Amino acid sequence: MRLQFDDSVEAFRAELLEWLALNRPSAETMAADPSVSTGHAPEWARRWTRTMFDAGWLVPGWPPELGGRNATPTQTLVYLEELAKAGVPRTTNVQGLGIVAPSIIDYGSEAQIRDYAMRILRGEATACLGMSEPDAGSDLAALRTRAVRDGDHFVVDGQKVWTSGANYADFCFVFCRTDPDVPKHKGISILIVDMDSPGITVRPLPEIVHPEHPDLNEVFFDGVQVPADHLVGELNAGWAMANGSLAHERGMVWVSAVQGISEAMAHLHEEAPDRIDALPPDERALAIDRITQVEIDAFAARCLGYRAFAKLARGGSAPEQALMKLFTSETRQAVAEVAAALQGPDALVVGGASFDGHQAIDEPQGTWLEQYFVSFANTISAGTSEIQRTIIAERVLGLPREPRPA
Amino acid sequence: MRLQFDDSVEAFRAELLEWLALNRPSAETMAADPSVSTGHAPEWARRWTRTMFDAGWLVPGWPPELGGRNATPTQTLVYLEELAKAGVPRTTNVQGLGIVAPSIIDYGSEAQIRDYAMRILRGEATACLGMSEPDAGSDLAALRTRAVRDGDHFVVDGQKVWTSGANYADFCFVFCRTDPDVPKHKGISILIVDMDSPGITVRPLPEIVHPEHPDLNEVFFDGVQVPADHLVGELNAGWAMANGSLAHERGMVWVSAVQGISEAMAHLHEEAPDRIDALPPDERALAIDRITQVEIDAFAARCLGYRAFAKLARGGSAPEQALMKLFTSETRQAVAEVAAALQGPDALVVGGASFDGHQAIDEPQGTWLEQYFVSFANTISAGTSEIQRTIIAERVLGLPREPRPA
Amino acid sequence: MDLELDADQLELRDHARAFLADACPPSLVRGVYEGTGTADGLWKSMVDLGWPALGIDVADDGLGQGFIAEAVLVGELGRVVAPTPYLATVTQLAPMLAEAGAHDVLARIAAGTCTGTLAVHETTAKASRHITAQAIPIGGGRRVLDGTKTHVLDGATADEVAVVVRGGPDDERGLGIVLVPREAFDAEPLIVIDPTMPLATLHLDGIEVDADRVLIEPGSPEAGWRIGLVQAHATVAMAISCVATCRAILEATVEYAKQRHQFGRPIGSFQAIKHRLADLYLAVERADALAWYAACTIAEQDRSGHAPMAAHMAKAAAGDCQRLATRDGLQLHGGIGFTWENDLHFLLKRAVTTAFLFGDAASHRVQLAQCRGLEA
Amino acid sequence: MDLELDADQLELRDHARAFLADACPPSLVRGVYEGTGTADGLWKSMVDLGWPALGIDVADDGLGQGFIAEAVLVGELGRVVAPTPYLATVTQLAPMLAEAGAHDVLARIAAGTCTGTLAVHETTAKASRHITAQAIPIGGGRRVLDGTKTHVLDGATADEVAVVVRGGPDDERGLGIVLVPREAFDAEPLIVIDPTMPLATLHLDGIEVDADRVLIEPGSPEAGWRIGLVQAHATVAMAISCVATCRAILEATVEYAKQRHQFGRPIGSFQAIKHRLADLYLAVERADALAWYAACTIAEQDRSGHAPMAAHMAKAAAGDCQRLATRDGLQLHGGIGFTWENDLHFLLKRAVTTAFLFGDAASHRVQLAQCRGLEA
Repeated sequence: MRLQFDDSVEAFRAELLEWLALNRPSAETMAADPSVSTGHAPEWARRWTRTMFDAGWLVPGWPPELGGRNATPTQTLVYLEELAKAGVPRTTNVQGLGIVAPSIIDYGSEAQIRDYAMRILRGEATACLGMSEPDAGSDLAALRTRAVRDGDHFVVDGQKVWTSGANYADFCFVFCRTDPDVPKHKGISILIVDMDSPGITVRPLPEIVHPEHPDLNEVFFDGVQVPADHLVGELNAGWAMANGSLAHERGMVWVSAVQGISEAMAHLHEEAPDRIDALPPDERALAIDRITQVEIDAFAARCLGYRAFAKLARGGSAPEQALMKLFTSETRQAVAEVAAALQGPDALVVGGASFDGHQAIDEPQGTWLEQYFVSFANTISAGTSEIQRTIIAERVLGLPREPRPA
Repeated sequence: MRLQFDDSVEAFRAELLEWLALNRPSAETMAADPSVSTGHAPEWARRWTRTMFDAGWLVPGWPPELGGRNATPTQTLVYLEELAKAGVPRTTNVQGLGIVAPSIIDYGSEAQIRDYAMRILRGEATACLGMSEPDAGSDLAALRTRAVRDGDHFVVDGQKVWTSGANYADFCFVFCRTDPDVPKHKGISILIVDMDSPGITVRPLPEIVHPEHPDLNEVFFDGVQVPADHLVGELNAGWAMANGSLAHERGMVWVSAVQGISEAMAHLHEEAPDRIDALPPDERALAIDRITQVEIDAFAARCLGYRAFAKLARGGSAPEQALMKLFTSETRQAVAEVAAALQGPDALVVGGASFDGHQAIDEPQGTWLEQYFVSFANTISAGTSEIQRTIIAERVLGLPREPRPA
Repeated sequence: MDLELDADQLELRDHARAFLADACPPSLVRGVYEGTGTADGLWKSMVDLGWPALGIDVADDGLGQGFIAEAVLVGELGRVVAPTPYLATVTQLAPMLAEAGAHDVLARIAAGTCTGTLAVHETTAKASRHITAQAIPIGGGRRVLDGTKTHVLDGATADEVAVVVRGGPDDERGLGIVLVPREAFDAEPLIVIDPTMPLATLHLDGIEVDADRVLIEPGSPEAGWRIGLVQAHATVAMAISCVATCRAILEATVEYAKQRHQFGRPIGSFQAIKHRLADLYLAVERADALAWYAACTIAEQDRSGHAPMAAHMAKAAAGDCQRLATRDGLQLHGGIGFTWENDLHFLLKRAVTTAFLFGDAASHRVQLAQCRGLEA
Repeated sequence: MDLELDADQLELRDHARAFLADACPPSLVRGVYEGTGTADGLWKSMVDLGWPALGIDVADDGLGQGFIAEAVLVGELGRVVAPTPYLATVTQLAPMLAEAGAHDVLARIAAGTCTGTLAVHETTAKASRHITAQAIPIGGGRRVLDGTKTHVLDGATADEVAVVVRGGPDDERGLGIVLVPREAFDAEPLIVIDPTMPLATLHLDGIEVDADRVLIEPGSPEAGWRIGLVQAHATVAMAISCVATCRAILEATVEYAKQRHQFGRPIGSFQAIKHRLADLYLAVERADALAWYAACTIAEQDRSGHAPMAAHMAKAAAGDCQRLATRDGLQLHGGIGFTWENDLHFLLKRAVTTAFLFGDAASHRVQLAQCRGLEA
């Protein structure tokens, strides 16, 4: 138990920072052509991905041929922290780089790796993740989108919803039901589907704030023909891969989540003195105390993250990730709520906020009140907070599962 | 919708206050011989019950022959409030007067009314309520204490627990299983059992604070012979009567609960200025705010009570009572918690508190911290707060019941 | 004490609810949000029904039904997020006119030919409850204004604005009220989260008002106290509106929880969801009971000093309730509630707006504590 | 940053846990509660194991294992509500002696022949964190004391008490420390909710101390800062103890929820119970992570000013966690936890005691805000 990293980690950090200073896209470059959806990679983003890939800084923990440098987990942690601190996105296509590419590399064929994963890694393509459905939001086993084998193709029919980035992505990682006759979680497979395939309709779903920049979509599949060799891994083995994919997503998501919280706290601390000064005396201590409460949460999130990381590095498991997902998403929400309350009626005024692009899922846009609303994306998606609590209760605390309904 | 009562209610209040001033037991009388259990009626308490009965002030809503004066519900409300404000208990045997006597009058035989209910009303006997069992705390339908008919007697075997006042009560209103072969809630009956019957063992359960003054007990029934005519109402109709009994308990319980909260708030407001003065400046506003939060709760409890009363008077139902039970018990707990926190480490010092008797279930004894611990009696007993929330969700909001386990 | 509506009030509520179901459907609110429609017709229908006149005294050409009836309508309008000048006109300007005995303008409000609002809040003030705007005497009873007001509800459209001012730069306690017509000042509309509650900043520098527009002379006996009563009135109305919106969120969320299935059962059958909704119900009931208690103190024109305390409790509880309703309403709706296409967000944004205007929960708790003599 | 125990520390923890399971069963705690037994033998065994020496520097005859090892034992003792002088002696007096370079007394502590405590809190102080007790110079480096300390842990039994004082009546900033032996003063034991954490009031008026017992000269350079570091040390230890007790409450409650059946199923299978326990787990983890982070700042003798802030966060989070643990632990145990016969209440009362000593959550949040420059 100690507060400092050892010298080799610090040397790694120094090398990264030096490289970043020379190669990163400037804030002006990014603002001039913002990413308007998590499936959208503007020109600068594509170049930046390629630059990182070539230098082995895209996925440092992977070998050089996959855009990495065989970094240790601790080095990867430092990498993610420093990138977040520098205010430069690792990617604008978070699910492509974070889930789809690793899943294809883990489970896909050589051709799939070459044609899809590597194109994501080189900044040539973006991907979206087709999991949620209208009647299967948090309940993947209930999904209904069907893929029926027909010669050398699958024919896909059905509907996905909440598909981030589908309005811009080049392809979709689609979870489909390929065997309707077995128990619900057993007949699921994953297909790679090109988004320009005939029969796909994408309907953007404007959000509660900033409806002019939709990122979520409904995706309709109507007799979409998908080559049979676009099946990822084994037929009907999608459930196990989903757990693998989610683990990819959740493994170190806390790093950017924690960094997002820190940045939000830094903004709040900037604003706080003037706002507090404007309050009647007896309200000041209350406002300060609310800020202090979230400040403690913010710091606790970082400490918890480091501890979860230490456990993960020693072979720990998913429940720690449930705790981090729950705590960071609720803390981010609380920071926005406290900051909006501090603004009082000024919080209601939203005209002044600019939109600087979907740079990372943990960076809600706009005013504090808008950020508060947007923050629910993180307490709802990828397993609601309610589901995280159930996971913690059952898998960490060992409480009995609910009896099956009669 | 208005804030004042009409003149007839105020005239009733004036008559009561005049009578109380002349007839009530003095604080000194009560303190000299405190009630040490809710089954214990000291000499002054027995006299006081009889005095109220004779004057028609014991149960004002009943006819004169039962200790009342046919008061309206609104008058009864005023009566309960004024009694609580005067700091004089209506009875020390809350469950006897509040549940057992009314239930016997509603469902019992003439002999039962004469020999048991009327003796409670005249201050000649006290009663306890035998519902909870070790494996049937909140779940009455799971009770196991058996009563088997044997000639002109029932033979009772089993165990009750959490039986308030059983260590002093003269008789017990025992819920027993009389038909083991029907669904759980169908085979339950109620027997009146004299506590000096052979085969009864009472084992007091000292509580988390003040273990020297136990009120809760385990009661063991080992082949206890109960005359068959001690069966209350119909055989196997106990479930329906239980709901009746509980309604008796819950109908206007909020009045004394709300008054208890008000008194606790008054104590807190007395202490507050000195305590706040002793705090460092920035902590003062936080302490004040915590007090203000419970003050609002306390006032809300009263408003909610009046509203529930208005609905009850117009034929409303039990769910309003679930809300009052939940809110008043949690508010009383919050007041104690806030007051203890205000005392800081002084809250840990318990030596100075005197014991002034179990005068009412809503008057926790001792220091604020002790009151906090004791307050859980009210969030646990008579249906835990968790059960109240489920009742509200299902009966008020109409949410679907949980599916039955397979 | 009777905190239930009587038969007449219940009938009014049911009538208003039925009328608004037709006259103010979510599509109308959406039109205002998206700039594709207006609610002018709704206001006209309300005027035709005599709603603005309802609570105004008969002597001022009103219907004399009192504040409870007015509050019933405020609640019904809050339920459906109605975009109307009712709240500002009837619960902010009108009580100020009544307190000042301004019969003519009151009669115009009753007739539906005048809308109005109350301008209290100032961004520039060091302390948000401290008033710095001034009305400086310039002879002949006339005054010239100096200052800026902001977050004024309907401030860019109201016909008449009652402005809380001081009598001059050195007049620390001398609060007063002047009435300024729309055409006299610059109003800067603010882009707000809830366009059905339009706010504006009013620039008042150099505006001259005649003696008859000084509704309450700054520094006159009990001026601060009288203005406080009107603020209590407006605050209670805002609390009623907020709680009604929160109840609509609760109802929408309960309905959704009954319909939405996950893991093979309605999500409302999961115990954790049930308990969250039970707690939300409790928060709504708590706030509602306090709001209607406070409404009674307004309706009965309580001048014992209890009305401001009741208003503080009501608005504090409304704020608490909004916090839970917004959070749980949005969270339990899942992704659906997160979309622009769903109507839920109209309710959420209205709830936040009414919770923040006229003081948030913490601010009212502090003021309540001060009434109780507790000050840090 | 690595916030997990290393292999040696884990071994120490497992060893301590196994030892205490035998040496400090609930029956021993019950004996102390009911006045029918003592824990003298437990302390003797701990001394035999070298526990008091564990964290003391080798130069002071200790084992030099540092604060993390010490904190591991504090946590294990907190888990079983052990009634021992460990906390006061090792985490309150010893760090003060180390800061002052008082080798002799430290060596006696390491040898297990001396117990001690730290006296900070004063009831009579206007502000609870303000020190009024004085040590007035009377020549020859000697001082005479004036004042009363209260809520002193083990104050009636400790062999040596380090007292936080001012140098004189006018010396607003001049904090210092004097060391007073047990036989010198009157100690008034307090009857407390948790008799395993005995508190006392110490009457210090007129006690004279020699120059060598002035551990930190009032007004000496950085005296206040150095005393603050020791208070941070003691505060973090109290937080570790509190969180460990809360974790024991969590574990007991989870275990009970698995065993206890109602409505035909274990109550732990009800979702609302699950979510309550998940939230409690989260509160325990949050407090635990902050406590161990703070422990690292103590162990690494951080003098950058971060240790006090870390201590404030740790104790604030411990207090939050205690509030939930006490409430949910007691509530979810139902009637069983309400009885004297069940062991749960030992944990509950210990948790409250450690949460309230050395500052509650609100107090530490205020102090943290002040470190951040936020002051009302």
